[in-house]
Amino acid sequence: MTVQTVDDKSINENWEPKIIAFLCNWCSYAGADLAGVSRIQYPPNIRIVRVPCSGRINPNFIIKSLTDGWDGVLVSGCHPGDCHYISGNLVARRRFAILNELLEFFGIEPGRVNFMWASAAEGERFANLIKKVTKIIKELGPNTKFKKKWC
Amino acid sequence: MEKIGAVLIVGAGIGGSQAALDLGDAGYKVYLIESTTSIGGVMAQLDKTFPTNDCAMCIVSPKLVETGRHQNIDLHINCKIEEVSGEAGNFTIKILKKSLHINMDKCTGCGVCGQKCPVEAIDMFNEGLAKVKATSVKYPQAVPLVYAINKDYCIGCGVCEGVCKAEAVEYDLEDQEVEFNVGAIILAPGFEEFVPAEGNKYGYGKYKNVVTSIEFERILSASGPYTGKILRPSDGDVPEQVAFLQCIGSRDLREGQPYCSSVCCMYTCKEAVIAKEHMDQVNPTIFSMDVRAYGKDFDKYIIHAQEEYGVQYIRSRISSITEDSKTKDLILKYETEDGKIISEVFNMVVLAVGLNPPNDAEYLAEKFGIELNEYKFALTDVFNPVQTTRPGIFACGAFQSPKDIPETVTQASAAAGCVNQLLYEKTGTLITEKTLPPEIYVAGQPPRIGVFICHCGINIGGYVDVPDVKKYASNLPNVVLADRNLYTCSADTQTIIKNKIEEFHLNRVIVASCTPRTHESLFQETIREAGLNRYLFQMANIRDQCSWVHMHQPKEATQKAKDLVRMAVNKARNIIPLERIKLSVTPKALVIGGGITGMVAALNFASQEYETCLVEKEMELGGHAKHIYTTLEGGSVQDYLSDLIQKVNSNENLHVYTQAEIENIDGFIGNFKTTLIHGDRKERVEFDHGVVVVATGANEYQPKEYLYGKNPLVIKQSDFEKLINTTDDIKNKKSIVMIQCVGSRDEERPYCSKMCCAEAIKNAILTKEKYPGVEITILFRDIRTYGFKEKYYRQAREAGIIFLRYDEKNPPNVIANDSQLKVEVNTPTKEVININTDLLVLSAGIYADREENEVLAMMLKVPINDDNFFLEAHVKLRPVDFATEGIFVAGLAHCPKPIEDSISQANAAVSRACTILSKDEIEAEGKTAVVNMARCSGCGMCVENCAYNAIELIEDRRFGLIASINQALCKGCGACSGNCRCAAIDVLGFTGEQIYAMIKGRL
Amino acid sequence: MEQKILQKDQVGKLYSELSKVYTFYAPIKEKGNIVFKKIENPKDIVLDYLNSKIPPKSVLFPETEVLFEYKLDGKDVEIIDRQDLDDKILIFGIRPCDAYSLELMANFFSFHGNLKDELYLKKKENTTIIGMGCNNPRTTCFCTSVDGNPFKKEDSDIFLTDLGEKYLVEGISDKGKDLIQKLSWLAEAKNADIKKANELAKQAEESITTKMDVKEVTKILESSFQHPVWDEISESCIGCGTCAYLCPTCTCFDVIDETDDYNNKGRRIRIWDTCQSCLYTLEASGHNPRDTKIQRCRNRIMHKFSYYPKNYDLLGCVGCGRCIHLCPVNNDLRVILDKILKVEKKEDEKAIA
Amino acid sequence: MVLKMGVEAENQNIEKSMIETANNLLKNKEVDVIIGYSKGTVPLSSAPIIIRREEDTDKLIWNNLCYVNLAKYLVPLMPQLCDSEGNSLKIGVVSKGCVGRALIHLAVEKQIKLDDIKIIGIPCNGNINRKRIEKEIGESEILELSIVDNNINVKGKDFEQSFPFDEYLNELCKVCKVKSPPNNESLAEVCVGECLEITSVEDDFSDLDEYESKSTEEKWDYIIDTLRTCTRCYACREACPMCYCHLCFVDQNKPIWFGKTTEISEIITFHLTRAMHLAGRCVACGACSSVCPMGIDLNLITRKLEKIVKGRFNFTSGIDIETLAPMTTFKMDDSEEFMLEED
Repeated sequence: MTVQTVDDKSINENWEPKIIAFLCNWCSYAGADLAGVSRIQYPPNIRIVRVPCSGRINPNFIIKSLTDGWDGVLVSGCHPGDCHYISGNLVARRRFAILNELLEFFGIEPGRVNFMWASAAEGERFANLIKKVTKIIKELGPNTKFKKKWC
Repeated sequence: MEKIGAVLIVGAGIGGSQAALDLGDAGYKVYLIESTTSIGGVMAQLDKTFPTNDCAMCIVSPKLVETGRHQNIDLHINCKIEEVSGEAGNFTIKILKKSLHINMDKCTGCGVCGQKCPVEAIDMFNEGLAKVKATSVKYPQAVPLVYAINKDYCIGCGVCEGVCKAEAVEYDLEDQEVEFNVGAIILAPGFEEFVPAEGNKYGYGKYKNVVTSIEFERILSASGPYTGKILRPSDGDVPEQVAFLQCIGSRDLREGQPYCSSVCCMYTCKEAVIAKEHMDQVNPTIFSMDVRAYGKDFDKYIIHAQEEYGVQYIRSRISSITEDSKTKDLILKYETEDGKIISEVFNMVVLAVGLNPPNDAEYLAEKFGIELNEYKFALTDVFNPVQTTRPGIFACGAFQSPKDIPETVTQASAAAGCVNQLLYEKTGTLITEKTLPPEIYVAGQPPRIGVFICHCGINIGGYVDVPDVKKYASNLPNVVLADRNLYTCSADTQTIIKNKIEEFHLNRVIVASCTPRTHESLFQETIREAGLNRYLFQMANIRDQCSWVHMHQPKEATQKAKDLVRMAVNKARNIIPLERIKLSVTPKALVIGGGITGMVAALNFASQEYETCLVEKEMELGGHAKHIYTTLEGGSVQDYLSDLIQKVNSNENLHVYTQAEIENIDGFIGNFKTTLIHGDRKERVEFDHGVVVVATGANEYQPKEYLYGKNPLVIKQSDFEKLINTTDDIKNKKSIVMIQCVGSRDEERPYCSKMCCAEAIKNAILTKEKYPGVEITILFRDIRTYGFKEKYYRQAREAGIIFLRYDEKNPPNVIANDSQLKVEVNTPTKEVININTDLLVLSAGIYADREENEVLAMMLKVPINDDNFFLEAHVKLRPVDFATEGIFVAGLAHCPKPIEDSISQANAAVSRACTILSKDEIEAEGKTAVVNMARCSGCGMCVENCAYNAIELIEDRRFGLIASINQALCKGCGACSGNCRCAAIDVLGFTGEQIYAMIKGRL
Repeated sequence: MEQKILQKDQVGKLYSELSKVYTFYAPIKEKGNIVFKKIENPKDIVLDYLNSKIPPKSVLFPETEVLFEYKLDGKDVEIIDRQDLDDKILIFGIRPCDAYSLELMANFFSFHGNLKDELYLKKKENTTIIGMGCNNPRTTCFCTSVDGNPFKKEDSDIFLTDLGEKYLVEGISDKGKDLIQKLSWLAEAKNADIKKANELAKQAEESITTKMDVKEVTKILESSFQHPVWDEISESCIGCGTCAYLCPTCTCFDVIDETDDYNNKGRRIRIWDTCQSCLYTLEASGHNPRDTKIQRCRNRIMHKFSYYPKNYDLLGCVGCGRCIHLCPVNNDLRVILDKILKVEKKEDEKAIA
Repeated sequence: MVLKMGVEAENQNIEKSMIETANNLLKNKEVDVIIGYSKGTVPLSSAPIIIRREEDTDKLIWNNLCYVNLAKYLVPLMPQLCDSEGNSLKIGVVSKGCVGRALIHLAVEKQIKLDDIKIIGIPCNGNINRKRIEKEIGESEILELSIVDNNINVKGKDFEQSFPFDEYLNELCKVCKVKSPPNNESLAEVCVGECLEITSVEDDFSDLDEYESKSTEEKWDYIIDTLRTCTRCYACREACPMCYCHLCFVDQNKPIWFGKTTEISEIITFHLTRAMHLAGRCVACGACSSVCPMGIDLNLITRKLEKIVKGRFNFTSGIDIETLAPMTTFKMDDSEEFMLEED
């Protein structure tokens, strides 16, 4: 016997997107911390999940986030060449490239899932990109396509 | 006199930190002394590093955090050396710890004091381009993260004391003297950047848009004053034309700076590239004399900068700079190589300032009783550049001579390697191991989670409704306790956490506070002391990633904090105790290659009583050095070599195998097994060992150009060196021409062989000394006498040796002419100069043998680069390590370099290896990848994805071909798992189930 | 026996009357496939069809079915049972073989009355079946070999025969007869109609040429569990499970719990499963008693032709032929049964020799 | 002028030389068994067969209805193809282009050892789009299919209809560039029969243009419409030579990433994730579509996968055994145009 998730909370007028962000521990998560230390304000819509490396991010994480009802997904790793694990982000980049194309091919709005690089020194960039992602997803509206329905 | 198993390291930049980590890991007690308030030195200030354009902060900060919390490293900041006495093996040190006016033990680094401080001070970390408060921390990621009050600016208003809820502000805290004993000392105080004097000809200080390179570095930095935008200081406009001037305070007798600062050519090129990368409108132009891109992959970087980024190089030293008073633009006047005088307008000028010895060099020299050289850098041994004039005291990094980060890191490890050699019997004697209670058995029990929510003074509590979050958390499944604390990281809260674990039988602990990057290990230690496995811990980052970034949205911030806590609880319900697997270590070393590098490494191992096996493919030891007689600085290589061979042959811990070929190397860190065949009779030997040092060297290029091999008057530089040192054949020569860069910096081998310039100048000077009548002409592309070698370049010119530059695209033409040769040189001034010569000497480069290196690389599963040299784990910070643990590289196998660099690398490799060999067993990281054998179908994708060679396919009796992970090599990055289709690989600590649980935490 | 006539253009009328009382299921064409769906528009109904792609078992035993829902309130759990089990269902236009399959499934789901799958049985009880004779059986049909017949009426409550422009309507069960009574507007059937219907039935039965001694197969199977013939039978199988998914008598399902943490609720559902999947028998220990394709292929045949007869004294196959013409590797059940029958002969030959 | 050989004649030629090659292989003991196709018992079918004796080789056929990718039988290796000790027999596999590609890629993924295999190359002239013909015929039983004059003639009890061969091929066969198994130096020992010397495949993927020019919403509608009849039977997966995982992601628990119900989002996540897993691995054989009992055509996804890996990594799966598959490696300068940048 097995367990999985569904939900059917309806969307109200003051809808705010919920965005899940998978950040690599060494660059992007540190960049997010730096944004905090520098008190750079950004929209409170993201929830960060720390992973060791962008290479750890299996497409399952991203697709599951959508079926689970997150309105947007953000994936961020070290810039190419900066990877703490030498090449984890480069391995991941191919994976993300394919997933990104397939998502669009399947009719998922571009921007529902976003990929970026942010270094440990880029607090400002991190915050700017969070603002951008939040804006993109707000414009897209709630994630209705992939969200599992309580049928 | 008893030796002491402790080491003093002065200076906690990247060099000092590296040496401290090496020695700390090798079991020595390390006193790391830093004069400023945090560690990291200049590297922490840099934006990117060449030649990989790595983000400096990304790569250095994990190292600094590690240094900061290393059990064997005793870090003292804001310190001054008072007294040094004793001798090698046993020194007594007295230091003065200057007061920060904030109690380090209490300060949590929350930063409220700095925010509330009403006084602004100049931000020295940002080179004065920004402001900080009088109560501040050096930079946001500083280690240790402790605030300090700058008394020069402080007005004593007492605001900080009032706002500090941790009661850490102790305004009257006094300086403190500390005394301790150490067995050895490493000096790594770094350098001081050259500051153009007042009234300098570049207008620095007078014209706003003339900045130094280090200031420009801060401008480039995303965390710098302009958040990475390229703006000029006068008006904040984007400068389109930016001039970079090389050799400011270098190679300049008039400035009293005769030596070359070694790093400016590369960092300038990097700054130009990054500037272009950050803002495309920027057009960088670099004014230089010679482009000294002598390091590994440096030339490629320069070419790339020119071709991909359009960086302009102009070979000229500018004669004057004036400012357009209206536009604040700068007018540069200079003479081109073909003699034209040009006046050009730039929007901004960056001065590539050189590296000076540290300001307190003389003070340090006096206190430590060491000698300085003529430029006031540490005077060191010709062959061992980390050995100062006083035994037991070593110098490394820019204090020894100007150098870049990898060379600094190499020397730091080399110094540590020499300390190892000196103090090896005392390793492990002064470090204390904590006694911990046995771990409580929690497997299979339902989770009992305790959540501790931090107010962090007002940092969290001021924006997030902590009581509400607490109430929320207490209702979450499996949470048996939710508590809130003023500072969860304070010492008294640690006691509270421990008590609560006992009282509530907690078996999972969550702290909702700041970032795990800085605080996870502290809390892990706490729960471990309470008997819980340290992995039964989770953090929710509700400060750095919540309260601080949503300061104006308390409602949303509270909601987000709840979400984050819920996600952490969800994950915590799925975490399990992890074990750090212990692997035994065979305390023996294998060194491949019997040149100087290999012998130095082997001898260092052997003198530490590690049984060592030295393998040489030739009949006799000596390698490349057999053909070198002296160094440019005058050291006798042949004497050094014969002494070294004698020591190697007489060391009883050292087994030398000549005419040897390695048949196979199996195993992994700590546990290698090698089979080799050696000698005339091809005997087979098997050898167990814990580490491998690859010192296989490289070969001298056999020229195909310039009639070499066809005309007896054309010889190689090494042949010439032999002639001049052992015969008087040169006596009758009237004219000698040397051609540089033969087989270097061309299409096939696009790298610089680094030593040829020095070799040519060395031999030319010697010839001139012996036979003053001989006319010597050196045809070059760039003269790369970096560092103090510049002196000999000057000396050569003064001795009348002629230097003529030729263009890469237009190489000299050599025509045989009876008993003479005619050399046609096309100079950059478009003149053609004909030289009739009796002898043509070709400075042949260094090349690596692809086939040989490939065989070894396959055996060791380590990479080689495009130029067939071995590729280290990280170009900047792990220059002698391979990504595969337990294997190291040194010497010419790594890239072309002079003897002293090879020796440094050999000692560095030994130091890195000693961090393994000094232990009976090594602990693998608990958070590693694991294979679910029943799921794995052995497709092998993970094997290719793994950067550490930690995965191999094995044939399992039950499951067939499956992946198998070597826990000792796995770093837990999860690249394997991210690609695994059937989720056969999972990463402990970040398992699919745990991440799934977090995804489900959406509210 | 009441016999009436339904004009083809009256199907809409029938629908609008019955759909007031019943949830009305009938075959429709969806993306080229005939499937039984709840009818919203009677025009969608397709009665001129060979047989449905997905068997009508999906009406009473859908691919995905909620067993119950639950709600969490603090530490309390409230179970919410299915509320729709008393709804009246009507399956219209079902073929005799498939109608029979619903009976077989009812047998299975009651397991001699010892264990009852209330979900299926209650729905079955509330279901009225309007069957329809099979004028043109496929060449792959073999119902006559497995206790069936293209005009087998007893599994329907009402039975239709396609007479070209109209349907002959016969009440079979009491439930069916009652219903026909209510449909007072139906015209009376004429003798000619009845005669034509009988002729059609005869023709149809004769057109089925595949005849197999399935009783013999059952007998042989008892002693040939380890016979090498299974190697041969399973040789070309790729284990796709199409045969089982589209089999009207396959009843296997997997149970899944879904939780909705967000709304503090959850549900238990069941989904179709197949013994052709290697996971079907995979145990938590990692042991798999039916690890190989040979075992799985054998299980399907054994289940239909040996275990089911043993447990219920009925064959587990209705002869619809779906597994034959839809098998992607053409692993023809007729050939399989033939091979099994030859096992005996070979054994006999051996014995004689 | 060269007259184009008719499909019938082609089929005869293919069959003849295939049987001859198979015969020789068995005769010379180069192989122990041969996997090929035999005549089916129902129209529009063929039945995979294992031939063990020379005299049985005449059972082998080629008839444009040979849909199954025979590589499937080797992963996992069927017990019928092993000797008494469980070791692989020497197997000859009748290989159209996509079977050859599958075998080669399976060797790249270490699932089979080519030492034990002979690829019996045949110049495939395409598979008939059975699903399309069935759909067009509708609710009448097809009793006979034959190919005459490049037309597919279909006969039933009371109808007869003809379809042009070229148009009624599987969509993937229409654009197939690798009709025979690829052959090169490293495969010389493995390939017999008719193979294709090929190092790279050029393809403009213009067949995808129409779909790709749709708006995202239109794509979503199309995908929903295509996949909504999926019953989650996984026949596509079972027929796929690359789906050899011991435990498919969709069958896993702890955690169950994706649901197994017929709810539309769960159907789509299954197909999306499966597509993700086949990127750089799919050999475009079309077996998944051919076996789908609901007649779902997955060829667009197949083509897209090929396009992605060709466009991004210049890779075509199953062409040679030396090149690393795209997901196993990376390049520093892989394109990353999809990465978000600051405004």
